[in-house]
Amino acid sequence: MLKSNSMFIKRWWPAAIIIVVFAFAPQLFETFWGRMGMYKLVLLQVFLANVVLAQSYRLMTTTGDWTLCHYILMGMGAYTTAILAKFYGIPFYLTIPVAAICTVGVSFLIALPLSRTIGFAFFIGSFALGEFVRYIWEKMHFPFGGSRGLSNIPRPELGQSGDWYFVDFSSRMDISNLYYGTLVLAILALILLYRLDTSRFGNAWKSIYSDSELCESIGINVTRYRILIFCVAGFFASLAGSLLAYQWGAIDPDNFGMIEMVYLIIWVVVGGVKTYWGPLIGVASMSLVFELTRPFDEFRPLIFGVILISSLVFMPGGLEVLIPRTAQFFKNLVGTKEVS
Amino acid sequence: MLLELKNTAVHYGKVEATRDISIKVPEGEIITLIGANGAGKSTTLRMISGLVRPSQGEVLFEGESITHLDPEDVTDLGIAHVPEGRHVFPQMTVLENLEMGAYLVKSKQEMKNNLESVFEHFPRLKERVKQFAGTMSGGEQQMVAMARGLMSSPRLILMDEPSLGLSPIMQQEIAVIIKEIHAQGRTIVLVEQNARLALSLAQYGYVLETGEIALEGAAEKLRDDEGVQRTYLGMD
Amino acid sequence: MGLDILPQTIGNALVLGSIYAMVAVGLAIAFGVMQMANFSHGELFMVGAYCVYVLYTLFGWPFELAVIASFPIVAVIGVIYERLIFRPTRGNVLAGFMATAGAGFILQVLISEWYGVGLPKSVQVPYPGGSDFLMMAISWQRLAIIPVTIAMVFGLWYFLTKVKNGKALRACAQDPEASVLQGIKLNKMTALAMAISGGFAGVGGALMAPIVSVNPYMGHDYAIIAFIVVIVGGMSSIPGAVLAAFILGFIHTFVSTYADSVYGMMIGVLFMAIVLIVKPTGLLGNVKV
Amino acid sequence: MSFLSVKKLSKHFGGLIANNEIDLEVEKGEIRGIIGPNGAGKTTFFNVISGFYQPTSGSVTFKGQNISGKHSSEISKLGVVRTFQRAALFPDFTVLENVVIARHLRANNSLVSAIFGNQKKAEEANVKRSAEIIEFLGLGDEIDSLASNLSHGHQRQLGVAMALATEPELLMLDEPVAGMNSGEKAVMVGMVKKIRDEWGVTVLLVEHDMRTVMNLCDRITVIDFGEKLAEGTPDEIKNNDKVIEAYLGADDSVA
Repeated sequence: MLKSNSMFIKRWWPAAIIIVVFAFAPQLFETFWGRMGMYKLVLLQVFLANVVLAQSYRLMTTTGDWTLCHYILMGMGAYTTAILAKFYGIPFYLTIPVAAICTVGVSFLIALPLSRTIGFAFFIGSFALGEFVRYIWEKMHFPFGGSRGLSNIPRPELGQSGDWYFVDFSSRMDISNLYYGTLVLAILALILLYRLDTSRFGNAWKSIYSDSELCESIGINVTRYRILIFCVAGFFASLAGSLLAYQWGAIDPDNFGMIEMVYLIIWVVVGGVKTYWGPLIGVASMSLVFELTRPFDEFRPLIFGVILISSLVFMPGGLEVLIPRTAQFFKNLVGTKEVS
Repeated sequence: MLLELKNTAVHYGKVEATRDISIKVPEGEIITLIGANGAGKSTTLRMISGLVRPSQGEVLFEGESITHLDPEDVTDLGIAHVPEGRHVFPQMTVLENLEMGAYLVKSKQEMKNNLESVFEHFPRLKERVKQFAGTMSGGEQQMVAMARGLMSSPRLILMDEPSLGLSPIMQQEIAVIIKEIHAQGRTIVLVEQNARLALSLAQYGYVLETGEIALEGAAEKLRDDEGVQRTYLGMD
Repeated sequence: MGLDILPQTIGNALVLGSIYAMVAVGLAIAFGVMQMANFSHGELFMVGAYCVYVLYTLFGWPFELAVIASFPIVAVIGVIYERLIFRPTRGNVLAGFMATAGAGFILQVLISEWYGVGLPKSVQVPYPGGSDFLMMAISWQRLAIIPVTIAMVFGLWYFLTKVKNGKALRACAQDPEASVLQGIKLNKMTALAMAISGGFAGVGGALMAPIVSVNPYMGHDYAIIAFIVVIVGGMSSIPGAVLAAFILGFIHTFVSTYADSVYGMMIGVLFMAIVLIVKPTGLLGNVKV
Repeated sequence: MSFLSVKKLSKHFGGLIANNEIDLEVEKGEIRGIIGPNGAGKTTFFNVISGFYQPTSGSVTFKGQNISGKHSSEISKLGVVRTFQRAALFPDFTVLENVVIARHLRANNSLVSAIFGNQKKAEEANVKRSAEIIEFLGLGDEIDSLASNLSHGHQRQLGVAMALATEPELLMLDEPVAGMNSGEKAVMVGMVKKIRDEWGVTVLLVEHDMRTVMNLCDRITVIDFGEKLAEGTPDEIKNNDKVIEAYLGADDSVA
């Protein structure tokens, strides 16, 4: 079971290249688009947060429990971070963990009634409980700001632009250091999610999906494990929420509504959930489609509705099924012998 | 020949459930398939009624292939299937269960006649017409399932383990009813675990083991075959 | 405290309970027959409301005719759902459920393209004025919902217990394989179930068109309500859905009269959470269709 | 107080009386068989003891502790583990991974250490013990193959290996030889005897294959039509006329 270093590199070189590209994105964007590069960088930041969100949702689905309140858990993270930063001036390195812990609490409360249901009752039950939280945000002016939500959330101070590293964006808004903060947090989250997925707990969650009766008989308390994964997924969703709160600078209940939840489902369904890479492909491809359909955006929901239906009916495995084929294609291309 | 299976085989995914099953069912006879649990008896019945598609071979009804017909159309040809484990409609009354059995019967009058003839076979059901089938005992549910199968006055009845879970007395009652149904000229394919009961009713039998026909022959011959006696009749 | 408006609140609660029953019964029968879980059931409700807006307000049909017409129109959409979404994904409740979310998007975009998003459509009230029967100052328009719902639910009960295909529908809900062995065509039954499901949601929307603001996104709240009612009532039980609809109708009406409508929705969800903890299969959980 | 004692256990499903006040006493280290015709209520009785069904009435006590009505994952923590008549396994995992997952109860690392700590070290003991169990049960050469690719016989053996992986004191086998040919049956019988003799695990099995039960069990309980009909050693049962009449069908058959 031990992996030698060369094996490690063989398996992980694609991930390493992607990280390097992301690390130099601010410079690349600046050279290509100059001032406009800043706007593109925000898009990349939102993309990174969405990747963490999609990956945490994929972890949730390994037990077969597709919740419809994942976006609400992300919203909890966003709201808690915004409140702590705006009203109490707490620095980012505290607001993010505290928000995550609060979200775990809320996830636990939501998971309690849901963990005893299965299938359709679980889906729509999670949707109703999610809406319950959204009603709280709409009703309570303090601290959630009611239906107008919270605005001008102070940016995290990550030192002046250009202090840390050689890029001097010399821009009023220190976009690039927020970008690097996001990148580091996203990579950390993805590594933790990967280790979780391949850990003993990851296997337990997957075995609950394939045969929950067998799990009960070998001593895995299925209800408790479903609650546990709900909280763990909530923890990571909250991270994504905190990142977006800082990036958008303002949030309101409609940012975390049903429409966004369905888009998250589209990313994960189109990408596929069987492997760890599925959601990444889903978010990447769908974000691309989202950008391409910008000119006729009133038809966007229709386009994505058609994409969702056709991918569920015609390609249930999602795009990830293409990985082995494309990997094989590259292998034949490069002619390297098959890695054991 | 009313029904014939020619070298049929059924696969569930990679697992081969049955292999090279060839069976002949002449009109007006009771043919039985006996064998241990998981020998492929139920799979074969489910193949005949179209619930499962064979990967090889042909199923012929009066010489014509019904191999790829949907179950609804197989029933329309006059083949009734009384499934293993009875599968009555639990939250419907006995009468409603019987009405479902006659779903394909068009004329009201024919439905009435079928109902009368079924009540002759199952007098006990006549008094319990309004009761929900789910609240009845195992034996009574078996009667409802058989009665439901008869409601479409079929030419061929596939019975899957009618004696399952019944007390010895109830098994005798069911056996008597099967004889009466046969006496009316209906052809029966009887799948049974209780080899003694099955061989006492049938004219011809097939012994299935792990998906293959191990032995076939007239019922008397099988009864006296010491191999059958040892494994299925428990006499050693 | 406002005891004088008690009869009025009870009246309003009966009206609300009727609408909730109409929408929830549609969802329960679809799920009960072959686990067809429709996430965009709210959109079918919305299309029903637009039927009245188009036929009654634009084309000038009589209101009653527009409401009656909404049943077949939305029923056809239900059958399209069954053919394009539920049949290809049969056996996978999740895939069908997610796909209907996509279908909901499509309906919203089509309606907003054809009839514009702008201001909500105003549908002038066909039965103006109200009644003061038993001190209940409720408009005739709202009161009319109760008899229509009773008639439709009774009609469904009659169909399911007296008509051959209605009984066949119940048979499919209880044991699909045994039903097929009796010659019942499963695909016909699933189409029938979705037609009834669409029809009920459509008529619900049609009745509410003159009362609430008609817009492409009005289905959202009614979807949540239908989901809560179906869970509380017991996933595939129609009597459960009707019972839970009136319970929720009373909770919402009383809480929003004496406090605020959003709190009403919140308490409804809390009630559902409690039922899930105590009896995950719902009040009449084991009853099938 | 015997190792496992079941008193007046009943289980009703609507109108069906699956089990009617059945008593059962199993001593430590015994191989006890439960036989009866198909549909006699054996599997229901089995499911109630292992916690999958709640009993309608009556009690189940294991080593003096009342476990009736407890959740099946609780019961397996107390050392009573069951297998399934269907080939229950995790198809997408290898044989070794299946057994490692089954040792879940014995794994000690918490969630946090699973993420941050070195997983390989934490799993070491489990993986080694799992490999031992697989070797012990003769599945050694299949250790790295995917569970879904195993033959029917091997899949059932994997089911037993997974139950054994939780280090139980009472192993409950649900029709261990169902659907097996004579070769596979002999292997399974040998395996069960080896488990009892070398690991001292008490075995309670449900089966309706007469031959297997007769030469494997120390004592046999016969259940028919939901009630206990007889109990004793294989020889007593073989000549008990009530058993022969009920189980093998009445002699005065209908012919």
